[in-house]
Amino acid sequence: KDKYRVAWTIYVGWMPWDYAAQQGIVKKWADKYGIEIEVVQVNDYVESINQYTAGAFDGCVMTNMDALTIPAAGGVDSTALIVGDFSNGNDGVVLKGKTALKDIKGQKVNLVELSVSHYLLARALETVGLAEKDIKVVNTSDADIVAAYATPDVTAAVTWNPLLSEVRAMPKTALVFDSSKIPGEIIDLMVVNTAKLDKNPALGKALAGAWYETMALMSKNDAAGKAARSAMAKASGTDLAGFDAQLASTKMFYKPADAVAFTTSAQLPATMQKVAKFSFEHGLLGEGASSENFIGIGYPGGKTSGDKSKVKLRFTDQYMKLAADGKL
Amino acid sequence: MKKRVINRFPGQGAAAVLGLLPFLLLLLAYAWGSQVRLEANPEDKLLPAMSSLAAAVERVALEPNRRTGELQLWADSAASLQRLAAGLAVASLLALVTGLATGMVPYVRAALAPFVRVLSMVPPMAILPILFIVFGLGELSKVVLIVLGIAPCMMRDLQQRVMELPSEQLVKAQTLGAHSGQILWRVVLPQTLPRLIDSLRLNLGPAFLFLIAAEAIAAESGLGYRIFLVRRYLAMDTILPYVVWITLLAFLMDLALRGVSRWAFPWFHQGQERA
Amino acid sequence: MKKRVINRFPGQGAAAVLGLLPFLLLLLAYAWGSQVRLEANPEDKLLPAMSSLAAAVERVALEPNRRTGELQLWADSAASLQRLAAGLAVASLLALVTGLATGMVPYVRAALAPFVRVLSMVPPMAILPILFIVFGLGELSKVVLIVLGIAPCMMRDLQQRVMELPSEQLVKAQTLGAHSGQILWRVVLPQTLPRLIDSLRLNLGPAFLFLIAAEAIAAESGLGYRIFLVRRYLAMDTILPYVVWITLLAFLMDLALRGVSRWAFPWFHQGQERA
Amino acid sequence: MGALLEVKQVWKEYGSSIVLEKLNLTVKEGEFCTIVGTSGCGKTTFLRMLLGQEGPSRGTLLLDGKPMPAEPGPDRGIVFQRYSVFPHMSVLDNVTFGLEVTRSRLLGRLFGGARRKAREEAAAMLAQVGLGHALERYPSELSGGMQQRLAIAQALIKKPRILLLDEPFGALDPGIRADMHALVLKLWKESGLTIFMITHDLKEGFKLGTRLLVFDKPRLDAQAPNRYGATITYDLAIGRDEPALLDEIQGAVTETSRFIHDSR
Amino acid sequence: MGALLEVKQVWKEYGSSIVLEKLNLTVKEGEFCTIVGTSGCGKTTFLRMLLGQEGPSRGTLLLDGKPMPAEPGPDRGIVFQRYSVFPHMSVLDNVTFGLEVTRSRLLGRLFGGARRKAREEAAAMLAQVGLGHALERYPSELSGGMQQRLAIAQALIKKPRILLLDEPFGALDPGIRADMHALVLKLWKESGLTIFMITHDLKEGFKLGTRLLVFDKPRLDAQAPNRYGATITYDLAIGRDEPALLDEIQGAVTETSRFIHDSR
Ligand SMILES: Nc1ncnc2c1ncn2[C@@H]1O[C@H](COP(=O)(O)OP(=O)(O)OP(=O)(O)O)[C@@H](O)[C@H]1O
Ligand SMILES: Nc1ncnc2c1ncn2[C@@H]1O[C@H](COP(=O)(O)OP(=O)(O)OP(=O)(O)O)[C@@H](O)[C@H]1O
Ligand SMILES: [Mg+2]
Ligand SMILES: [Mg+2]
Repeated sequence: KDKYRVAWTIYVGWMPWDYAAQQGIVKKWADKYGIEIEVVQVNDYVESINQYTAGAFDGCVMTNMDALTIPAAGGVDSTALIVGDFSNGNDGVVLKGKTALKDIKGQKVNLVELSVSHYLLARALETVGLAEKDIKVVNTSDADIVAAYATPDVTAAVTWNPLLSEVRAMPKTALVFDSSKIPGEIIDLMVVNTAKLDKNPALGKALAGAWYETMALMSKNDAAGKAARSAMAKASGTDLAGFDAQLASTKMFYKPADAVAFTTSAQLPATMQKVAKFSFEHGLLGEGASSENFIGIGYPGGKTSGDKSKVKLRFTDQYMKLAADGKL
Repeated sequence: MKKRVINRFPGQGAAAVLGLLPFLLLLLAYAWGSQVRLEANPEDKLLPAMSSLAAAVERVALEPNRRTGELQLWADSAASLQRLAAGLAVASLLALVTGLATGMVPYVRAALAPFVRVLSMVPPMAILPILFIVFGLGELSKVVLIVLGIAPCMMRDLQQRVMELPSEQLVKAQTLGAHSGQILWRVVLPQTLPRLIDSLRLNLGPAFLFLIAAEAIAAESGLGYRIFLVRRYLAMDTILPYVVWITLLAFLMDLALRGVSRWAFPWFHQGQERA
Repeated sequence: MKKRVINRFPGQGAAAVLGLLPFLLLLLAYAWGSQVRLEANPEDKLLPAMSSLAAAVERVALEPNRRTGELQLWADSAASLQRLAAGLAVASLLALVTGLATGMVPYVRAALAPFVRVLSMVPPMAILPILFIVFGLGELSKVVLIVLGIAPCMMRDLQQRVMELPSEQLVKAQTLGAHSGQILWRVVLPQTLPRLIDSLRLNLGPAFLFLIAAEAIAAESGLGYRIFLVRRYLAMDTILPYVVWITLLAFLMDLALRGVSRWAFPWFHQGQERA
Repeated sequence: MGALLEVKQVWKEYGSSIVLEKLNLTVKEGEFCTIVGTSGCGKTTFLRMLLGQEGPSRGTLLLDGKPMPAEPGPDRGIVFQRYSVFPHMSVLDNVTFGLEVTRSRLLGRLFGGARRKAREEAAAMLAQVGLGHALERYPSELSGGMQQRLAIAQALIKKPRILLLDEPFGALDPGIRADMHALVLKLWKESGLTIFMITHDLKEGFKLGTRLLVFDKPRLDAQAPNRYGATITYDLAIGRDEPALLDEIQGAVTETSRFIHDSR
Repeated sequence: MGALLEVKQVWKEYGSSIVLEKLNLTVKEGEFCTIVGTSGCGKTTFLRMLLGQEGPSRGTLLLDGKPMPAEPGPDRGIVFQRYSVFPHMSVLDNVTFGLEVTRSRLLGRLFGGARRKAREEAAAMLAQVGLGHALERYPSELSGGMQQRLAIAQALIKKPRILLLDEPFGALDPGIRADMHALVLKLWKESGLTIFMITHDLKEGFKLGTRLLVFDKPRLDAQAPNRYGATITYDLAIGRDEPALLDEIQGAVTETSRFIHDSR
């Protein structure tokens, strides 16, 4: 029996993994395909990806940008097995005492440097004709950004939910930009090791099966759906109302068909180009990277972007399609 | 007659009152600060009112968690204390073995002492990523962080303590015909144990620190895990009781270790009181 | 004739070779591990080859950063060392004042010693949010974290050291007509200074720890900042040299403090060597 | 001239253990009292009472007819067996210190001419005890005998009325000890000091003192060794050699000593 | 019967400082050698050479005609001034230890009947030194004199051929010391041991020894006090009281002592 370990961290779009594991949904699907899957919670997001990259996990939840800059740039051939959602307001830029994005000029901005927050900020600045040199970035750990924002020193911040909602609740705070303005660019994925997946596709099938069973369960507004969401809310440290509010700013792909459509759309390669450019400019592709095309990215149907001979991040619709077609 | 301040001693009662004073002042300062902030913003989470703290304590300590059915505070404490105990035990054992070897055997000392000295300067936090990768994210890596954090200092400390044993004793044991092993086992080891407890007491604080740091990064339960989990929401009503609880635990462990040492090694403490 | 191992001492040369051995072994183990991993995955970032490490060192130490134009390692070191120096200075001052007061004046001791003892058990990491709010996010809060992390232990330590001064000296000073202030200033303080340096040396490790923790949480530069930043893309080729560099810095600071103490307080060290 | 020191029916107890009981003594200015007695019988405790570090549990202690001050002061100098000098000061500074603290109440430090003058006085004092050649050394660079000379110089610079010596030569080797005896006798004769000196060595007591005080427990109770305290069992004016008496005292003291140490 | 110990032209140097020079000595089994000399003149160093802790820089040291072993061993027992006993063992265990380590080479611990027997032997030894009533106490609960008795019992249980004593009674008060003298003499007479005992007290040396060795520096150089080492300047068979000789030795030793300590 093959054994696999996948890691997850607390984030609205990933809470279903915890629920699926707690409720035995993952075990059910793993049993069906004759494998074992251990779902491990990691407190620190970056650490979970590092662990995955180093080989401690066979799968891990992460955003599209981190999938490119950490495992792919680290030479670990990775497959984006499930495209769970994209952020549709879940990440945002907030200002204290100001209400317009262009007022950010000259300020210190607290955010998790080199994360999707950083990317969001760069995209936001573009929209008002500013560049990163017009502001000063202060690296702030996600666990402390709420406390940091409560201090007078901090006047601007970029963060994600549930931290964003905490921050927005503070006095004199305005949300001046959020990810709903760049829909589909910040994507939350379940990424698995390509070699492991190729060796035993049962891993992909079991994970996809468990995921979409959970999706179906939680998307309903009946008692069972509410109970599921309440459990996820509790596990992420909030209540049902708070969790639903976070879901509202998340474009969940509850139906596998929607996810397939998104993954096969032309927007995805374009988004990934932007992400690669940002990553390269910030040195995230490693010191050996000569251009933003240094790493190849594969898409459904054999399309690629970047260096074709070095495809390390692969988007696939294969397993989501099986789910959509009810073949799991 | 007026005495110099260095010659004036408070009575027992006065000393007790004086000792409580700073704690009371802190409490008052907190209550005042909390009130000021809450008046300005009733939703303020930073300095919750005493009543909210009490409610939070009740919730975490007495009400079963809805999801897991556990009493959260006790489950967290149990998880953390297990890790801590494992870390302390391994560190003590390592320190004892290394301390005895480097303290007693000149060749081993020449080989290991410089390395241990450098090792004790390595900031363990900085190599956390490596630790997690080598030892995984399970209980092991947390224990290893604690061990890595405190063992080098304890090793150096114990080596020092072993070397401080009067050389007269070692000579004496040799003139009684003991070989190195017997000297280790019957003369040096028993005298090192109470010193090990001393060293352990000194390193309790750092051990808690590393425990919390490790739990902050990867854990599913534990005191540090909880603090970092709820820190995202600035839930000071949970954090503050946890901090007080951790402090209390550290304090009690320190007391307990001292008690154990006094009970198990009376000769050590008699000697100390004389000196 | 065969001697007991405890009686066999290595010569100077042998001792030096033995002392280097563990370092060499570590280096070899690293090189081997690195090679194994790189053969499996040439892009592996966890244990970069020696050559990559060298390249990274060159890059961070000698080439201006593309974005900021600074020499990264030196800029980071300068930022961190400033914070560290400020933290150590404040902690030393606090420890000196409190240690002298609690060590010498029984009433102050009764009032403060229990509080300091409890304070030294509080895990400072856990109360970071409060620190932020009170001291802001700037340099101050980082310095405060260092101070909060090491000052309570140093205070206890110095109190202990002051109380260990032979009471004969204090009596003698009184029979020479000195008042409390003069005894403090001329008898106790000068003898406490070398002990303060000792205490500072012991607390260098923890101070670096808190520095790194503070920089990991919110900073724009610094050694801890860099380590936690590049951890994002698992750039061990940067992290490892930084860790070695921090260790070296700590080591050098320790040596320097010892040197200063020997130079400024020869009487203290003569006494020690005798004892 | 009245009595310098009067001890009247003094008891000293620590909790339930009685250290000294029914102590009576009158000492005139200029006497040299040597105190002997077995270890633990309260000699140091008595000295601490003279210093003012301890008060009597019962009875009165008068200095010049007035109650003994409750603190050490510059009228009563002291030399301990060890730790009497300041290790962080040079020999000269150790002695100058006593002058500085009274001449500069605020800072405890003199400057300029005042400093020079104080240092000259101190150097003269040091020359008297034979340390004129070691002014700039630290105490840790001195032998035990030189350290004790320094401690004596340090005490004498304050011109105390009473000098208390607690086994000052206990740690010295016999040859050096004889030199120190000569020194102390010389200083005592020159200055007219009143000296109390504790010694373990009965012969030393006989040789130096004008008066020998023997502290001993007159009653021994094997069940409760601390039930009865020590008191002054012999109080002799000396000046002659009395070998028989010496033996008698030695015998009595030794017996107490054996008793105390075996019944611990 | 040949000589037990032969010291032939032994020098001991540490770096450039010469501690002992041209030492010659032959000691027969059963002698009681007392060693006196001023502080720092190498008495302890000589004892360390007899122990085997130090080798001579030049010359030879023969025990029973064979080179001195390079390590301490059970044929040469030792009692130091302090730290001679194991603080973590009861009085009885302190003495039993010596039997256990040879009878149980692996564990250093005896069990059952063997243990009972060893404890009985140890108890008998302790009774001989007058500690029969204190078997279960820890050393910290004993007075100084009792601790030294214990240290002696501990050494004697191994039936060493040579017993080395380094100022064993230096820290004891004079009454207790006299008792210890009686004890040592008794044990020596009963056992036929060879004893080397260092003392600071010349009288003690005269009283106890059959032979007195005086360590002294025959040449003094004020410019370089460590240029010349000490050697044995007097080697006397004793058994009579010789007050004039005692004074002569005392004088010579004191002079060296003054010289060394003032030129430091
Ligand atoms: N602060 C104290 N509290 C309780 N007991 C004390 C205290 N100080 C001294 N003692 C006891 O008083 C007794 C006398 O002690 P002291 O030091 O005066 O003896 P001593 O004659 O000077 O002995 P030694 O010759 O050993 O110096 C001892 O039994 C000691 O334990
Ligand atoms: N390991 C060593 N290295 C260098 N010098 C040493 C060493 N051991 C002893 N000495 C020196 O040798 C000299 C003799 O020392 P030793 O201890 O033998 O004297 P001692 O006669 O026993 O004196 P005391 O009466 O004070 O015990 C001293 O000057 C000492 O400093
Ligand atoms: Mg005394
Ligand atoms: Mg000696």
